[in-house]
Amino acid sequence: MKKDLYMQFYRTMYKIRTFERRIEEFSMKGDIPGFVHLYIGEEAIATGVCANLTHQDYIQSTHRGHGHTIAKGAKVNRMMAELFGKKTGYCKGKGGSMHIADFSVGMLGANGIVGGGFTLATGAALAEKIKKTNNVSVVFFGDGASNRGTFHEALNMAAVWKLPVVFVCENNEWASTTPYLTTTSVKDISDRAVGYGIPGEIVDGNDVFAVYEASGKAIERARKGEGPTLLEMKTYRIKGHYVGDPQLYRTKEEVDQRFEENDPIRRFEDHVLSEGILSENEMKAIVEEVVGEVDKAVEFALESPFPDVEELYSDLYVD
Amino acid sequence: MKKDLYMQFYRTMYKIRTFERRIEEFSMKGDIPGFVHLYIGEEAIATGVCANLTHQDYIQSTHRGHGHTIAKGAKVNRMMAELFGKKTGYCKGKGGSMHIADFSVGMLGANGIVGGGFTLATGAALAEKIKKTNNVSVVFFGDGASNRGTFHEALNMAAVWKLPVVFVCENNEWASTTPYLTTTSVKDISDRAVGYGIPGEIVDGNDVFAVYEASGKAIERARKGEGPTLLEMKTYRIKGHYVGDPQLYRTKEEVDQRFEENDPIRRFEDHVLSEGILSENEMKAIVEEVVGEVDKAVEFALESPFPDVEELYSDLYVD
Amino acid sequence: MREITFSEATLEAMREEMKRDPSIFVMGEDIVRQGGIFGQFKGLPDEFGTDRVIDTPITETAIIGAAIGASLAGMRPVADMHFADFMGVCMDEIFNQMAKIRYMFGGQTTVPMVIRAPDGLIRSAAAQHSQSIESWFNNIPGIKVVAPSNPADAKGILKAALRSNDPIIYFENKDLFRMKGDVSEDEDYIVPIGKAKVVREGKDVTIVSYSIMMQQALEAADILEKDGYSVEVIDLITLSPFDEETVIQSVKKTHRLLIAHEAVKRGGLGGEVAAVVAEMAIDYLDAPIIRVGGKFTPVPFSPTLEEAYRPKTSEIVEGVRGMF
Amino acid sequence: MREITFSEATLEAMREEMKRDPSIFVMGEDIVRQGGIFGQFKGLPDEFGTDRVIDTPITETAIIGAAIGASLAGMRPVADMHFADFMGVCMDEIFNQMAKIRYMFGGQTTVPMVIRAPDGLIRSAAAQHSQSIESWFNNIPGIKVVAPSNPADAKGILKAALRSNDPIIYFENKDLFRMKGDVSEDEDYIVPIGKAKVVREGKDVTIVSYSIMMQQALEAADILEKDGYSVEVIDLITLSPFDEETVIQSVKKTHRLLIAHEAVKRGGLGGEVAAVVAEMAIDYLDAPIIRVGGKFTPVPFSPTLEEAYRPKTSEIVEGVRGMF
Ligand SMILES: Cc1ncc(C[n+]2csc(CCOP(=O)(O)OP(=O)(O)O)c2C)c(N)n1
Ligand SMILES: Cc1ncc(C[n+]2csc(CCOP(=O)(O)OP(=O)(O)O)c2C)c(N)n1
Ligand SMILES: [Mg+2]
Ligand SMILES: [Mg+2]
Repeated sequence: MKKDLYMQFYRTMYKIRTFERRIEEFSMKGDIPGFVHLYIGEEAIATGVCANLTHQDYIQSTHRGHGHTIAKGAKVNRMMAELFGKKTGYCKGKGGSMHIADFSVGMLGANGIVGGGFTLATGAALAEKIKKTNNVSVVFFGDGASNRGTFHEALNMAAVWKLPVVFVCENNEWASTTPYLTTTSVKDISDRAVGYGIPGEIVDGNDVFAVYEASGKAIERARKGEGPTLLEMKTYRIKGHYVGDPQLYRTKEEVDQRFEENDPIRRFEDHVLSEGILSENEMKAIVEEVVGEVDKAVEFALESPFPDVEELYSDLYVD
Repeated sequence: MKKDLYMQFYRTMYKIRTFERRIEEFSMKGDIPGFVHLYIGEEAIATGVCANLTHQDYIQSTHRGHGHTIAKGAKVNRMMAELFGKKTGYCKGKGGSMHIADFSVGMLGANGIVGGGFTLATGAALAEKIKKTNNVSVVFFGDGASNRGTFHEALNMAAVWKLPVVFVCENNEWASTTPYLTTTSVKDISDRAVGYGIPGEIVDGNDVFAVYEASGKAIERARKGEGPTLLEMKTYRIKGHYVGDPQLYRTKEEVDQRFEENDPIRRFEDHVLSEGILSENEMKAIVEEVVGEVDKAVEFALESPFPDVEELYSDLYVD
Repeated sequence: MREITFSEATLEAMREEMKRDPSIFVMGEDIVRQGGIFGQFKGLPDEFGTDRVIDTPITETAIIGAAIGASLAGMRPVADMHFADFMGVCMDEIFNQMAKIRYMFGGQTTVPMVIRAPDGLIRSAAAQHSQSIESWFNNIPGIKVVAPSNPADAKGILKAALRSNDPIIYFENKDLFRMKGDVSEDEDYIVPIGKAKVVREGKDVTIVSYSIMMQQALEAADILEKDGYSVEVIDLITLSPFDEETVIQSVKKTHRLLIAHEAVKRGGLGGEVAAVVAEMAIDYLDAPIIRVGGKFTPVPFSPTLEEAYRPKTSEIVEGVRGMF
Repeated sequence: MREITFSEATLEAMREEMKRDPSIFVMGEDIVRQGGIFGQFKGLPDEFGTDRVIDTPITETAIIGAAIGASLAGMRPVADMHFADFMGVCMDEIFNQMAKIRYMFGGQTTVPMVIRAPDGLIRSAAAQHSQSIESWFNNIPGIKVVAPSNPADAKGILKAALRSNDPIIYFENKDLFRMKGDVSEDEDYIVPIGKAKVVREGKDVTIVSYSIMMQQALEAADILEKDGYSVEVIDLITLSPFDEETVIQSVKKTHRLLIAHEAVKRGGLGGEVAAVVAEMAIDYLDAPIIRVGGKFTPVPFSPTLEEAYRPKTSEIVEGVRGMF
């Protein structure tokens, strides 16, 4: 049981990392159109949180959404095709990186609007409350997004109505080119929970076990009808804001050091090896499996056709 | 000195009360057009806060703005004329009750948009900071408004930039027909200060001395460049949400009892009498002066002409 | 058939559809204890409980955002805006989320929801409580916009909206709520979205209007009739995308067109109607296309100014007379 | 005169005006360390300090609200929107406060501020980062809207905006930022707000356009010239209220009108231009008024679809050919 879970952690984190590395490569070459924001270095968050969720639960994601999508159970081939703008992508090529989604697994979409997901996730939770299920809804958001008015409106609404929604802040210390403390009035964003009378907790966002546990508790609380929780996952943005960002606002040394000290995948590997939970071979097998899957996804994407021009007019209205 | 201040408190509170009673009367008769929201029972707040301000300081008000406007130093005759839609009103009849303003005394306007004033007041404070004056800006807002996203965005911005702005919540327990605890996730709205790393304080909003003192401290702090404060004035809405509100959502007994127990003007009178600060005669003189002023304002408003039709097209653009 | 008010007609539509379909719920400010500012939700809390009739905080952003989220989770939310003037608060949710979600996610989901937005002038409510902003949404693909002009249509098209799988904005004029009229009792009485109605046939000129301005349009038609002009009057009912065919057919017959709405004339919906006709049927036109609408100013408070702002029957009459 | 980019031209305007007038300051996201997404603020923090060049939180509502408040307190704020697509977030502040404050308070104050809003398609930025929403503001009295099409005008009209006492929305097309052109070095080089420019004279047809679509308009004019048509091209520059006189005079001469913009055709600004002409000069028209604009869908991501969405030179050419 525990071992299965650990293997799942590794598989998911490694799949995200591998996916993102390939995306970076293709995006730098100009093969992937549009803006691309990578999740490298933050894999433990999506992985740990989504391991507590079923496909009946919902997540709302951000512009940095590939990791959430993979962790929620989407297939990398249709994701890859979408990012390449192909007909076989999840959104038939209409969405791209900033609008990746797989509704069949409860992944309600990346969002190009920073802070756009708070109220949507709250609404999905409201629906489940009205329907009297015990499904929950989780919204991922950045430190930068935590300053938007939608944060406040959604947390207040969710708290008053005790909705089954968990607010997961990915505090990676940067909002685009801006260090978070220059635009955010509290060091610990979890402090803001006080303003809504709900629990707020700081979590080591690069420790998949800590993430799994803290979010598991919050999700359980939500399922039981006890209302929302605000979790702040402390992490760090390893890559530029978007692929191609010259990053003039920080040094390469700073980034390298933070990554070396705190790569969530390396930390996981060290831990499971030293505790003897997974063997080198077991991990190698996972790596091979995952790399193969992503390679196939690349092939699938490259071979897929672009959407037909008529596709422009479909999916606008139902009736 | 102290006596002057106390006389000013009484004059302002009584003027607001008298003004509002007359407005209620004319509004019920249908002589005053549009929506009218009365400040009766909340007079101590505007009075106590504005006693700390000069005409170089700014206030932003709400839909319930007559009291703030009077307390900031506007003339009741031009206010009255505005509420009647007359040419001689502050806004030439274009604004009415929900858009009463007197820029010459730093009263930057009532606002028909609940929560519309937070960011405007923050901007006025930003301007003063850039200009390196020590003027401050105060925004009044309701318990209902405290849930709007603009609250969050403004408090965060003001806190990060340490702007000279004071946020004054008038928690009158009702937002229109809704008891505040059914839509607000914290009992004490001042708790929300924690989320911005600024001081938050609960104040007895029906005690003009307490209001004066607490807001004085906050305003002083702002003037010194130490940043914003969130003050929560506990009060109670004595009248309907608007003139004509059938108030089916609460009993007359409840309201009467609250008013009897906690009328800010009666509390003031009892206090200054028992402390021997003002005599009955001194107070009577103030009452007469104020009632006379409001009577004259009514006359002025009634005698003033409506704006000419051509006035429709003026004041749209400057250039 | 019996006479009820516009407000009651919308209430009936809500009641019938909420009974039919448990996934419909309604939320907004001051609904539960007040029954809506215009009584348009009266009694719903008692009948359907406060799980399905919900008082919200004063947070239009969260109201619309939550409605969108709930619709993605299989519900059919109705979100009340209190006043259409407050739609600026949630404009991002309306145009970047609600309108685009189905399309940008490649048809993976639907967003069946209705925004109810009371609009228009009402005795001196002034600049922030009197607006008609329907034309903005005409430029936003992915939304449908309707605006009934009478109790019967109010019921029929609200029912259509509640059964639709597309996001719909339902503008209801504040002053129309108390209008009385015959309304069908048929529980399947539907006014189809996307179809305009020729409410009065004529040969000499076409007046296109909708919502409360239909009253002035019909009044003008009566006056003009006495002058000897035969006036055709079209009620658009659906404003976006509007029924181009019905308008064009009419203009091809009458050769003259006037469009009237309470919204500001400049940049109003009338421009789009005029442009479609100037593109599709210009050869049939025997006169300039005239638009009548609100003046190019915010809505002023004082009764004299508000009256000067308001588009009037006389402007329609003069406009038509000038065509001959 | 020397060749500089559109982005540099706006930077020059900012620099010159900020030197002239200490009440001008600029705020927005990612200005200080990045110099704006399109380099349009590069160097300003060094020159004017971070008191006057300010990085904000990601809070468009507070950015616009604070700009309004600062303008009431005597400053002249410039607020950068990052992408015009985010204007929905602060739409309430724009239309209920910024546009109305001077009017509804009876002229007691002015609201001198400029919103800079990069708009339009840029390589596959998709549904929420590609929009042109200028037509909404045409329906909102109290705002002026400008949209230059080249570096010279970009500088001249930004300077005019920075000196104006009215609130102005300055739409700058994202793809135009790298366009090069001759730009005046005169520190008082002003392009007046409210005036359109006839950038090419012709006799047979008028093409009205603005912003990036001016390139397609001029390209089409070249192609049509070879067919033997003499094409007049008007650059509106100011979109609201636009220069009706110049358009009408041109149509009276050419008798034919086509309007082209990148924004969605339906409900776009072209409708207003067409309607004004159909009201004021219909007797002069010898052909239908044709509009070319974005298709009625959200902007899709995939390059093939984005290209299908984009209004094209060939559509303008076909449109004009069809008039004869
Ligand atoms: C409403 C809105 N404003 C601005 C942007 C531009 N933008 C995109 S991502 C971003 C930074 C987001 O920072 P954060 O929320 O911390 O997320 P992170 O990128 O660090 O994951 C900004 C400013 C946007 N997409 N939406
Ligand atoms: C954005 C917005 N939403 C809704 C309204 C309608 N409205 C006007 S006043 C009010 C209640 C305000 O309550 P509160 O903020 O507590 O102020 P109070 O009236 O108690 O002084 C509401 C809902 C509005 N004017 N603006
Ligand atoms: Mg971040
Ligand atoms: Mg209140």
